[in-house]
Amino acid sequence: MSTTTMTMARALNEGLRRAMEANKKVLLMGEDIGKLGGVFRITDGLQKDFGEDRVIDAPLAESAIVGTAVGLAIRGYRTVVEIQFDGFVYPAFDQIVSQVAKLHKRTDGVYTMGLVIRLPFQGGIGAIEHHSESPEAYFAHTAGLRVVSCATPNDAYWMIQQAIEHDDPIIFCEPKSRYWEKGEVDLDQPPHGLFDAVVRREGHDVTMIAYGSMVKTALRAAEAAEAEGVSIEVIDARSLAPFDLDVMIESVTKTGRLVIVQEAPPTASLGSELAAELSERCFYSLRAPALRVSAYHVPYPPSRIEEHFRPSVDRVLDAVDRVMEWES
Amino acid sequence: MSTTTMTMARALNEGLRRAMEANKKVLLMGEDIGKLGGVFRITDGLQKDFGEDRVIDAPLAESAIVGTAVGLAIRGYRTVVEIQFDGFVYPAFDQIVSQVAKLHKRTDGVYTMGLVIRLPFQGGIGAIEHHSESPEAYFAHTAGLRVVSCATPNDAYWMIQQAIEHDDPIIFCEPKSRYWEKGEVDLDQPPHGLFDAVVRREGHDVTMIAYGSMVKTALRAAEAAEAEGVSIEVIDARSLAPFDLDVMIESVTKTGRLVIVQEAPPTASLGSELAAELSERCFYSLRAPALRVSAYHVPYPPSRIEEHFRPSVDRVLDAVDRVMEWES
Amino acid sequence: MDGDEFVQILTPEGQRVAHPLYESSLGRDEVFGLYRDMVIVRRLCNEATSLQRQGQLALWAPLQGQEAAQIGAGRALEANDFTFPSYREHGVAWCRGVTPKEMLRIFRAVTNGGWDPQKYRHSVPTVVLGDQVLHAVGYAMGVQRDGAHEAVMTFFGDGASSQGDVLESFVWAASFNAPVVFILQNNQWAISEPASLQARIPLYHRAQGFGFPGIQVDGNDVLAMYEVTRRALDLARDGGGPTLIEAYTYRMGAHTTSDDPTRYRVDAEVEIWKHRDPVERVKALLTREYRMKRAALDEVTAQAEAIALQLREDVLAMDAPDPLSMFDDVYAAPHPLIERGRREMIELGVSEGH
Amino acid sequence: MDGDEFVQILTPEGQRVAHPLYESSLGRDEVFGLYRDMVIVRRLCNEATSLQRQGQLALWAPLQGQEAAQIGAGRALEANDFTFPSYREHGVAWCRGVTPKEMLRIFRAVTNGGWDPQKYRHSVPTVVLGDQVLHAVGYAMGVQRDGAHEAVMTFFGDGASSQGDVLESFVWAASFNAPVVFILQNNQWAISEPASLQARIPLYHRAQGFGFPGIQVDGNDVLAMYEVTRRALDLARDGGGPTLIEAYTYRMGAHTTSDDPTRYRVDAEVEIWKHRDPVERVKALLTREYRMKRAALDEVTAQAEAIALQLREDVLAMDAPDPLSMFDDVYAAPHPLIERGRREMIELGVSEGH
Ligand SMILES: Cc1ncc(C[n+]2csc(CCOP(=O)(O)OP(=O)(O)O)c2C)c(N)n1
Ligand SMILES: Cc1ncc(C[n+]2csc(CCOP(=O)(O)OP(=O)(O)O)c2C)c(N)n1
Ligand SMILES: [Mg+2]
Ligand SMILES: [Mg+2]
Repeated sequence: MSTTTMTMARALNEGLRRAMEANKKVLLMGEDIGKLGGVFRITDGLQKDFGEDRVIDAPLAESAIVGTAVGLAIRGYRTVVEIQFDGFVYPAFDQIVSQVAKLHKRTDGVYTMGLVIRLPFQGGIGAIEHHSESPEAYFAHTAGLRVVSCATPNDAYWMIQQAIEHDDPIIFCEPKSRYWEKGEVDLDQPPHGLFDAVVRREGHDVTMIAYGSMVKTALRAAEAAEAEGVSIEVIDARSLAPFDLDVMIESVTKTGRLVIVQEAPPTASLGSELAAELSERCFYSLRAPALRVSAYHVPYPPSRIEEHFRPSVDRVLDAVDRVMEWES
Repeated sequence: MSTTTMTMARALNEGLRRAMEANKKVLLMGEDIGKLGGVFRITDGLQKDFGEDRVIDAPLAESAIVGTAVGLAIRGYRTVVEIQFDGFVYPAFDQIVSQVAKLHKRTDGVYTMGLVIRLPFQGGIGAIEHHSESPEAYFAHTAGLRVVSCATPNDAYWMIQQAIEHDDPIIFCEPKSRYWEKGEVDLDQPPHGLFDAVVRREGHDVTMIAYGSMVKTALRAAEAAEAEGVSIEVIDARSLAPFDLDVMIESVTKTGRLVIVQEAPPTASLGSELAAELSERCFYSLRAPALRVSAYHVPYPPSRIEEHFRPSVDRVLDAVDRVMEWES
Repeated sequence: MDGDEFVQILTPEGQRVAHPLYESSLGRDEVFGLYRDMVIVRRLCNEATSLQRQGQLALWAPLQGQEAAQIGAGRALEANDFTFPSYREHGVAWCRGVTPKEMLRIFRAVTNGGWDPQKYRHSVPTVVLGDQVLHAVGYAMGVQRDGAHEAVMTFFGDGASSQGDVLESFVWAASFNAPVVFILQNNQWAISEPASLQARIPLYHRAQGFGFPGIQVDGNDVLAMYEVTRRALDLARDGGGPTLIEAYTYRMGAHTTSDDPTRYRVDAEVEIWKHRDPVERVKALLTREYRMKRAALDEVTAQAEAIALQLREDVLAMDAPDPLSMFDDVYAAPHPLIERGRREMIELGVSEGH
Repeated sequence: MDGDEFVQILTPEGQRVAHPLYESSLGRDEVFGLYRDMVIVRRLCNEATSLQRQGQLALWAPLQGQEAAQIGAGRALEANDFTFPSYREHGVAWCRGVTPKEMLRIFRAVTNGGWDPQKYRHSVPTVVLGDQVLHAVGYAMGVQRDGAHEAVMTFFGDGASSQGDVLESFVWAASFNAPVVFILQNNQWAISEPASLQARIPLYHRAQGFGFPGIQVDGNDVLAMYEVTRRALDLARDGGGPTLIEAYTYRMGAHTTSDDPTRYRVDAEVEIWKHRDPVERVKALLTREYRMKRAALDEVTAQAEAIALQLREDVLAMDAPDPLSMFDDVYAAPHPLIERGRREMIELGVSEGH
């Protein structure tokens, strides 16, 4: 087993490189992804090595980026689209919802919509407005799409390759606040299937589900809770649509308590979906209501106060206290 | 009290007329809303009476329709935008999510985003693709917006006026399959506040929440259930964001059982939000898990089979059976 | 319509006229072929309209008046080219080999597509205005990357020309010099809105603002449509980049069978355009210049009749799909919510032939 | 740049040149005023850059090189006009009376806006490329309905010019003959992408394709910018409809303080543009033609210095907002989720001055 330590940004870069080497039909397209290597340098060096025909600097129009990627998919190419920041995906919403999500079905399976839309998402980097959004629920709600999110460099390296290989369109959510954190990457063997949820830490009192940036927050909360004698099982959802419910049901059945942590605003969110679904499926196991720790129902605030908007370890622990105190 | 019987389409037309008479700053804008009166004739006759400056036939570009309505709002106008069909709102998604929803906040309250986006939504009219969608969850998820839906001509008549008067931007969802159904309209007195949920039928065994087209489906199911001795309380949510939770909590606390009926696909939907929220708030009252009856997680099918996609009375009764049989 | 920039080589009266840049390359048989196509698609369209009136179709979008624009463009294509239509291009679909039966499936509401787009190299209808135009440009970028000698063609209307997606397509086609031909059928109306609401100068000018050629053609002149389109396709295949062709034509019928055009346009306008009928002028050419016999023309009518009859039979035999089919092909790979939905529907007792 | 269509009336060397359509209407004091504005906003911009380097700002988007484009356009406005900027128009904000302190609030990440847009008749920055351009057109439609003698101006970049929203704005402005002036600052770069990626012919041509005038101006010539803009504004106010002005200029600095332009452009290019500096040429004009004294120029420098110092002080004093303020003004009317969020935050012990 050959492992090496790298940042998530680097892992994505290496994963993209490997996918491009493996399949000549893989293209990258996005704003500033060529010479600049993208504003986060995820595509650093790839245009130099694979040429301008395969790493395409796009004019500034997100709808066109996605719309032409659809045309390329019809022609048999697999385009990995980079949306520069989460908040700039909305101009492409129509192409994503009405075309990317539906063309496979509309053509009775003739068109393969094998494209990946990379979305640096979530906040926590002190950016200005529109650079810190969590739009995953919009896509998870849309039949025909799949949504995944990586939380570690190893997952980043493998999930991007798995997503590119996969025949369905995938919204690939990258927690930008974790781009520069390092971790071990196993270059030989993918750790999990693309749509598997993973128990990141075992525990028996409370099940905590998180994804993207919040996995680390959840793990920190679990550590803090342990000091107070509460044992938290942390699940990294990884696949946001569909959810890997079996892993979650098993955990909740064991712990009887559930806290969901997300950076997105609460209403009709993935947290709502998990709470609804697991409250139904684990009706007799749950000893306290499923609680959601989300951002507030307000636009992403100026970043000087963003840490009051994003779920903090404190807020997560507060929810843990509440589920622990509910009966017992 | 002067009441009169009319269709929902007519009630909307009369409501718009009254709002335009009351306030000269009220404009209508949309595709084909002038001479044609809109494809559903909701604006029939209004351009003739209020002129082309106030009833504006728009070039075919939804982003521009909403974007210019934003500019008109900044200038002090109140524009009621007609999106021709639900499935054509997506090109305007960026303007709605990044501008309409956020400009009041961004300007510390200086800009009033008093605009109404009318959305003929849901299916059941035998239409081709993109004409039968239920996109309400996308908007409910977005902080800064409000979402409402009328289910009767009386509500249509009053809610459209209340929405136009309201200072926040409102996504106004009209159940197009009910446009031609008639009902009593009270021309003197609004029946409820714009954001109130309403108990349409009292019952004590099961609380059933629905909105738009599904209110009628829920009422039919309640009738059928009554024949079998099950008493269903039907709540018309009316306001989809925010929800009027108090009315719902009171009902669930009484009945101990909850079924939510919606035409939208299930994942991260309003049904998920209600199930999550009410499972939390009514944790001790619920005698069975909250069940959601939704469309399936597939694109809206060809309309020859749409009635297998939309929740039917049968499917709703099936859920009622399940919550009734859970313990008892 | 500004002088020479308006390409017409066959007048409404069926007279050939000289144009400085274009002349017809077609012989008698080929012109007769175009005539045959136009008569057939018009007949097919009429059959669909009556099928809709009889409750056999959910909707129909008639092409009447636009036969020359569609057949001229459609017959200029090579087999390997690829086309991205909107929802009214039955004439183009016909040229690509799509069967009338397949064309009507979407309008009978038994599918959201209708045919195998890779088999015919003709994409399924796109209902959201303008979306397909970006697909065409993207496909054309793929053709470039393959080094293939192919062109791509896409269709949209005067109304759709206002959509951001169409305009972004122009940006991209120009920047990447994509081998794509944009056919803008300006049929004067977008449902109830006149083309003058979308633009205050002729639409073909837009292309020039983006740096590629825009040409206005008499869209009711099948010979002109054929020649202009063929040259644009050649240009595209040879690396010359995109062209915008505005086919100046007219929607003789309603927008769709749900529409009532009497609410927004006057009969006199329709009358004027009747005199510019695309089929009649070719008929005049055939009988006058080529001295085509009545019998040959009648044979075409009979052939069209037979196709229409067959179509009617096919449509009546078209059953609603199995409700369970809504779960097919949503995803290419297994998906738990699909499995769950299928299971639930089966448990409800919904079965084949329901 | 095609000959006469490129409007320049002051050369990089500070020489006046004749243009067949435009000549400067400004006297010495007015030119001096423009010079003062440019010096001040450049100094202000430098101060912001160093504040960012010192960790006092989250980000800064420098305008250096674009002073003439912004001051020329900004000073051509009447008090009642309304402007819709993007994120780099500090020079325009200055002309509208926005204080430097207010301008920097968004970059200190203490607000997503920064000033009262109705007070200054200058909207808050728009970060999503192109969105504000539609707002300008809508606002202009309101001006028309009010029968007001006002014009609207909006700014966007060469990169943003590819966005559907900008292109749809052209459609609408043309169709409604809206009193709007589009200022396209072509500063040659959209972050790392050269303007040639967005368009293969000069951008101002686009307007002509939509049926309204497009003009290319030396965006580093403040006199030309002023005259061309003023005439376009007059045209708009008088019912003559929209104009697109392409200010051909250069972004001398980085895209933002987060950017590293050495990755994508060569120094030689920057050097060339240094010779076209917008401030230097006015200085040359002032000293040569108007024989302006050194002392007067120095006074401007001193004034700019004082403003910069004050700005620094103001920025350092700018505290993070109360976290609870995130719940203010999300909605105009009470909203239960806002009340709930506020309550939850208070319960967490977050308070003023945190
Ligand atoms: C994005 C979008 N908005 C609205 C519609 C509804 N609609 C369908 S056809 C049509 C008119 C289109 O006119 P045009 O582009 O001229 O094509 P034509 O129907 O004349 O062939 C409209 C508004 C749609 N299909 N898509
Ligand atoms: C819709 C959207 N996509 C992407 C971005 C990210 N972005 C910010 S500025 C910029 C470049 C804009 O270039 P240009 O329009 O030329 O303006 P300039 O920065 O040169 O003034 C990009 C890509 C954005 N803000 N909005
Ligand atoms: Mg048309
Ligand atoms: Mg630029």
